[in-house]
Amino acid sequence: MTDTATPSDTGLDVEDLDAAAADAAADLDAPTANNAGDHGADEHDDHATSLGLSNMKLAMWLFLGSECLLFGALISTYLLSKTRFLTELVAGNPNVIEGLMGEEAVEALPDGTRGSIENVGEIFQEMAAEASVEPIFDIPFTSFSSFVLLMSSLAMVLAHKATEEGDYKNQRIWLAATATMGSIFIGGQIAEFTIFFREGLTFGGSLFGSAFYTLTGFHGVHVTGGIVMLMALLILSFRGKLNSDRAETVELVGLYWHFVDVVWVLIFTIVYLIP
Amino acid sequence: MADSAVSDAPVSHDDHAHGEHDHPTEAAYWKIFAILAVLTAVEVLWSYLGLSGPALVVPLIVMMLVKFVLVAGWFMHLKYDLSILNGRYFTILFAFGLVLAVAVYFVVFASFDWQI
Amino acid sequence: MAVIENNPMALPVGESANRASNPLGVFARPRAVTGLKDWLTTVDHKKIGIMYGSAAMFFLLIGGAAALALRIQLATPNSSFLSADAYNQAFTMHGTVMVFLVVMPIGAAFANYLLPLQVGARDVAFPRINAFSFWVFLFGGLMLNTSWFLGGGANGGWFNYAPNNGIIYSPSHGIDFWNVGLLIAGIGSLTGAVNLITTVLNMRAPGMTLMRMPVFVWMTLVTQFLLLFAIPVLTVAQILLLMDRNFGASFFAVDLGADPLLWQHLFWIFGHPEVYLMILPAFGIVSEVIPTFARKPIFGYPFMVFSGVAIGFMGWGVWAHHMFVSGLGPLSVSAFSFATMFIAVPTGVKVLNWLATLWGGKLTLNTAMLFAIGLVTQFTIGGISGVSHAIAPSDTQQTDTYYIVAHFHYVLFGGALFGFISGLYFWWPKAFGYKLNEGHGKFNFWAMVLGFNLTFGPMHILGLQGMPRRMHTYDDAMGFNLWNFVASIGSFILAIGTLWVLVNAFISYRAWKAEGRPDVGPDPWDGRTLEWAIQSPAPEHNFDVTPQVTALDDFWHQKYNEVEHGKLKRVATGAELAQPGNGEGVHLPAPSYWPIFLSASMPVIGYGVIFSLWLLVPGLLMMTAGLFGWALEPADDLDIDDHGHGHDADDHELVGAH
Amino acid sequence: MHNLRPTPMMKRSLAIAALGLFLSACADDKPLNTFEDRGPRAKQLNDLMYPWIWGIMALVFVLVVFGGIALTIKNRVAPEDFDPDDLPEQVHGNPKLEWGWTAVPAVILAVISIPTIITIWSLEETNDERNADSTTLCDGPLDVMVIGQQWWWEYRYDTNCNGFFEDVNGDGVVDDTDKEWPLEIALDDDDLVVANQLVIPTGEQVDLIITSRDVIHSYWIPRLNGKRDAVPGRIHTWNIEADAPGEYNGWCTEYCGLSHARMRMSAVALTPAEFQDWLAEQTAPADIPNEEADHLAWEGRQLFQNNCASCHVVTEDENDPDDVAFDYGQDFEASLAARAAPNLTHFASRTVFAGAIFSQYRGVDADDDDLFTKLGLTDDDPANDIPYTELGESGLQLNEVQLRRWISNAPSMKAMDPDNLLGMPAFPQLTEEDLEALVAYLETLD
Ligand code: HEA
Ligand code: HEA
Ligand code: HEC
Ligand code: CUA
Ligand SMILES: [Cu+2]
Repeated sequence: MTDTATPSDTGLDVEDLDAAAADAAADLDAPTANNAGDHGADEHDDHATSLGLSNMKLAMWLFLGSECLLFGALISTYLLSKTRFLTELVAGNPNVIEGLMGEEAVEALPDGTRGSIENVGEIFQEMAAEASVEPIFDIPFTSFSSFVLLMSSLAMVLAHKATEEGDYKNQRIWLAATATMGSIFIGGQIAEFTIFFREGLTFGGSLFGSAFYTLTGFHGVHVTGGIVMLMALLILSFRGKLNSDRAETVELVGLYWHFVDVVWVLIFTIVYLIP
Repeated sequence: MADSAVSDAPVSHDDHAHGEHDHPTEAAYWKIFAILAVLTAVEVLWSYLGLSGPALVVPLIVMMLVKFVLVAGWFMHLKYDLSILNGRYFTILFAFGLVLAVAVYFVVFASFDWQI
Repeated sequence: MAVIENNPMALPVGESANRASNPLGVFARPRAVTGLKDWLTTVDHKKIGIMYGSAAMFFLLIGGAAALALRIQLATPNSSFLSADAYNQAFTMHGTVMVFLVVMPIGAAFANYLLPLQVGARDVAFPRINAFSFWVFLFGGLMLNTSWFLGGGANGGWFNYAPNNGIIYSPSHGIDFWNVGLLIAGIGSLTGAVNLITTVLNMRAPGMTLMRMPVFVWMTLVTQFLLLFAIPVLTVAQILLLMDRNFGASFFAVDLGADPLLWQHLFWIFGHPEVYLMILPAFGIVSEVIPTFARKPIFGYPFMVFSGVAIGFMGWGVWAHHMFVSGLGPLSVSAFSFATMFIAVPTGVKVLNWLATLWGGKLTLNTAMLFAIGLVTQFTIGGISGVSHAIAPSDTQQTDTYYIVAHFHYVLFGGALFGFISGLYFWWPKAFGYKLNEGHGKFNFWAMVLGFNLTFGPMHILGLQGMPRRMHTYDDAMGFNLWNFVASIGSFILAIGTLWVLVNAFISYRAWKAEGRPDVGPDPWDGRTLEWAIQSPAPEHNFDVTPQVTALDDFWHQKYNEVEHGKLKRVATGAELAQPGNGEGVHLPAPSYWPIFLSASMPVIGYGVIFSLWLLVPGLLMMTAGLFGWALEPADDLDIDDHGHGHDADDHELVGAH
Repeated sequence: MHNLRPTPMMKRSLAIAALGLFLSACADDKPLNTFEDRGPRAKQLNDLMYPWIWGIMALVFVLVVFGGIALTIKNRVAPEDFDPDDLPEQVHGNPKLEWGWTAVPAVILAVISIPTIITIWSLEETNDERNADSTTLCDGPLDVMVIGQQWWWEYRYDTNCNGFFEDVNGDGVVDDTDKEWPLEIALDDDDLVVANQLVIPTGEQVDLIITSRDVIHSYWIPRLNGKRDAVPGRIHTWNIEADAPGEYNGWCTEYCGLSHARMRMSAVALTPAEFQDWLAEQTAPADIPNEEADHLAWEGRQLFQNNCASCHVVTEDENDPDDVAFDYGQDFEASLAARAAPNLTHFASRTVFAGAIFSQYRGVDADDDDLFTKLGLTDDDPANDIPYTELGESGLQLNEVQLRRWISNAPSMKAMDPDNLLGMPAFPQLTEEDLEALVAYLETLD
């Protein structure tokens, strides 16, 4: 490669990778990697673009920049909804309580009080005061799954490193480890959702429920997407198509994976640890 | 215009765009991970100390940010990619999104919660 | 798609004529057999640009028809042409269609067509994603408009405030269509933004430094950044609404303690950058047109660039000026009022630099130039009224009145659309190989200027006399009769003027064909930027040889040499310098079915969310199939591509047919 | 056919209406014109802009627009004179000049921002700060609670001096814990509640405490001040002040669904003395028509209680809590959208009804251009066969045709959606006689 590389070269090379950017589903990138053999080496291993950064990588960073605003908005919505929810709960807003505990809770009230806003408010205020003291979260459980997700980030960098070094055995081990840990995390989230739902935190019943499920659910969807990409990488690796030339593919999936992890770092503290 | 922030001539690098040379070693990765793990543990413990108000929140936020920086800086190689010297500083565009998000949503909060 | 096929503009596409002159096309790429298939599967940025433009024109007719219905209703007091509900749908859909399906895609059309040409690239960074962006936009837009037939359009206003957008207050499906359609279209904007930014930053020809990029490229770059960061905010707002309306969440349930201002903040954090991303491409266009026809360089190139960047930055700090009366505290209002006013500074720099470019120039007043000057003057009027809104206390009288309606039509129509039409006249020969008729162009311009000012000028008066917007009717006794009537008359003149763009395209095409399709030449306007250094219409592979750039307006400097200080002498014509268009061995990305296929799954999912979750099954299946098909298809390898065989022959046939 | 007993209050209302008509006539027939300020707040807004800021804007306009046109004309080259080799001087820019026109607008705007920000803060001043010595209500200046709903306005006056909110939980303070939907904090139902026509005293700032029961609306009386949104779940303060007695019109300016265009307001300013009289009359309970003396109205009252009282309140005895016919705390579902209907206790003392879009009284010769004719209710309308009630010397007549049509089929006069609990339903079952009786009853509610 030389410094006279022109966009016409890169235009092609990049198109190879084009698929990978589809909605950041870098898993798609993986199969295209098999084009590697289809062109002369001089064509694809040359990343001399205007900025000296590969198109794919630039695109991925841009996409992640945009994701910052997405998660930023979701986290803000969560914080706002939670604050609002707590204020109303403590104030004994009967609608909030009904949303949280179901209509039966209201029905179950002593006769004289039912239907009278004032009294319902009073009674529920006490219930609410109790309810808000006792957090629904199971911190040790979530800490464990957060830890697993953090660890998966380590596995991810190690997979990348192994790929760069052409150590395919370790590459596969670490990729598989990353995917497995991601799946454990998702499994934990599903379990958690089920428990919360049983305990009465419905999606629509309260601001808090809506915001909690939407924020963590969105994150979960991102993790799931990452797992799919990792599986695709694994398949490629077993087919022998994920050689050290394509380390960038692994790096891109890694960027995405770490980003999702970093978002969880924020969510864990903001949602779970800060009451 | 001085050369820096707004780029000049297209640069062409003979190191691969993701050169192998400037990334942390495997040991370093493990070290970072150890720190992350310890921080997570401290975070969780802290949340059990029964503190409230700033005493609870501020350390948690600080630890959260440290974790954020560690993952972004080392695992995502931002620490290396953000360096002006290697010509790959356009990953700063990500940082731009991040800063923008923080700033904008902070203002939203200010206008909500402090009723200003 | 029928739209595109029937559109007179879409027919005379570059390649055919070009290939006729280079019969073998030199680059034997897999080609679709029929014209239609070609358009559906193309990944060529130029064709995609043309499709964006055609789709926008189609939606302009829909949005315009809705606007005319509004004006008929308002022409007289207590009119009953439209019912209250029909009127509410009409203005909501008018605003939504115009903003999201007309102005934004026209910007994308110019960006797609021109960016690679102006930076000297072969195509955009990710051609298939480019096609995907377009189809997603188109399907989202079409889906939004099917609401007309499926129970009525959205009726919440284009910013659709909560809680009125909730299921309780707006039980019809209109708002679901608004929500889902725009979510889908937003995916296209986001992928488009990533793609185009990468293209500009990473695929410039050698020597094309950032500070040698044409102003249009700069403005589009800023635009795409605004999209990149603004779209996700709207996406979140819409997802919250989707969860509320379709899945029973309660983000905007006030009785549970929600704050309706959350929607306003999210919408306008998106919405204000949105208005700048509608105007900046137009600013870029006139910054190309004015120097070309004034025959002198743009005045103060660095200021033009940095003021554009400054607008992009500042655009993020002013969103709450749409909320001056929403009940923010006085501190917020003061801060946003202050910040908003200062956006006039970089914008003023642009306006004054354009005037300075006109100063001392030798102006060729053809249609493109007239529209460019039209932008400078008409936009300024809108900008000035903008500043009067920025003064928050006076905005408490102005907001939600026709004074605002006047403001944003002056900036949107008098700014963005005038700029776009200028660009259309300017780059038409590059895209299609012939110029648009000047006589009709002049009529086009004057009808529009007259109609435009007659329509929207009086709205300033109406607004200050107290006429609120979004009113399906008003009373005789309110004193609004006269100016409403004038505005309604004006809107019909304006509609004729606007339609004349299409009429002119048709007439000019007919005349060109009758004359035996004469070659307009690579450089009909004595242009300054790289796209004029190749044949017209632009060959499919853009450049035979990647250009080497040594200066701003490099092409111009090749044509003219400086003899003494400031004086230039022509040394060559554009035609002499232009690349012949016979590039050897150019390897181009192959067309693909997958972008359109994958995009087509989106509306299926969308309808599923609205009508029946069962539809999600085929939708998601389609999506998965699309993703895998896409991933497994090599981007540009002829031999593996199943429709890649024997296309040389088809190519010849295609050429023969023309 | 029955006779109205014009009360002093009614005469005054009519005088107001006449005055309103007169004022809007001399105001160039543009009742919402923002330039014609009729109070210090609105004047403040105009003074901020005129002459300096409007002047600067006009100047920029002239410079750029006419400058641009002049440059174009001066520098144009006719096609036949075009010479490709004759180029103008290639000026690339002039940094000094450009910095100049960056700085000058910046300075201008910085200067403009000073009065702007001062005005922003000044507009927030409460009436306690501005007319501290006023004793209009509860020994202080007047505050009025303004509640928007689809598509009419309710006004509350704190006549029992308890504040606007009730101490629901009985802990002695009204605070965030006294929550009740539809309002964030429960309303004090013992206050004076009126609908669709705001009445204020002249010469002092009245603070408006604005909120909404359903979607966002916006309160705007252009001649008295700018607007402020009525947002459900939030309480916003704003203020208005009128210099002279008269009727001032407004229009809801935040899109609020179907009949947004039919949601207007009417604010009547009275001299302080008249205002006190008005208050006294409004706080009195409604008269109950006498079965013998006013049989028609008495029948109307029966009909009203059977058909209308499920939504509308008429307070007949201020000590009887059951008078509050529709307690919107009772039924969340029903109250979800329509929630409440205008309080009709002193209906006939207002000059407007139904979101202030119809007048209750019509000038004898005003029928040529009022909404009445525009709605197609010509004098040939069979409904018109019922003669107008004579109203003594005022020269105004009860707008009986519209009132009757409203009661029998309100959605035909104002787009509403009663099926979805939006607005008032139609009553096809009411006969002509029923309608006559109902109107007669409503007229006694003065
Ligand atoms: C292309 C789109 C576009 C553009 C470019 C602008 C440009 C500006 N807009 Fe506009 N705006 C809209 C589209 C746009 N707007 C839309 C669609 C709405 C309504 C949305 C809705 O409610 O539906 C809106 C609404 C809107 C509001 C809210 C009004 C309300 O609802 O109450 C405000 C308030 O501040 C505002 C301000 C401005 C300002 C200060 C500018 C400035 O950028 C203008 C700057 C330009 C100039 C000032 C002219 C040139 C300058 C000079 C020659 C220098 C010298 C000038 C001076 C010293 C004054 N706009
Ligand atoms: C770029 C954006 C754009 C453009 C170009 C226009 C163009 C026009 N607009 Fe619009 N407008 C908006 C953006 C735009 N508008 C927005 C954002 C709103 C706010 C919406 C809201 O409040 O939510 C708005 C609101 C708005 C209103 C206020 C409605 C209200 O508040 O009650 C009015 C009223 O006159 C109006 C009129 C017009 C007219 C007459 C045109 C004319 O320029 C149109 C000219 C006509 C044509 C270009 C069409 C030619 C077509 C035909 C002749 C029909 C042929 C038909 C077929 C073949 C199907 N617009
Ligand atoms: C389901 C509730 C409901 C019932 C029952 C109902 N109304 Fe109404 N009414 C309303 C609402 C809501 C409005 C406000 C409509 C508007 O202006 O948008 C209203 C408005 C009015 C007004 C105008 C009030 C004003 O101050 O502007 C009158 C008069 C009126 N109704 C009379 C009646 C009579 C008489 C009946 C019985 C025959 C009746 N209403 C039954 C809901 C109801
Ligand atoms: Cu109420 Cu508009
Ligand atoms: Cu704005």
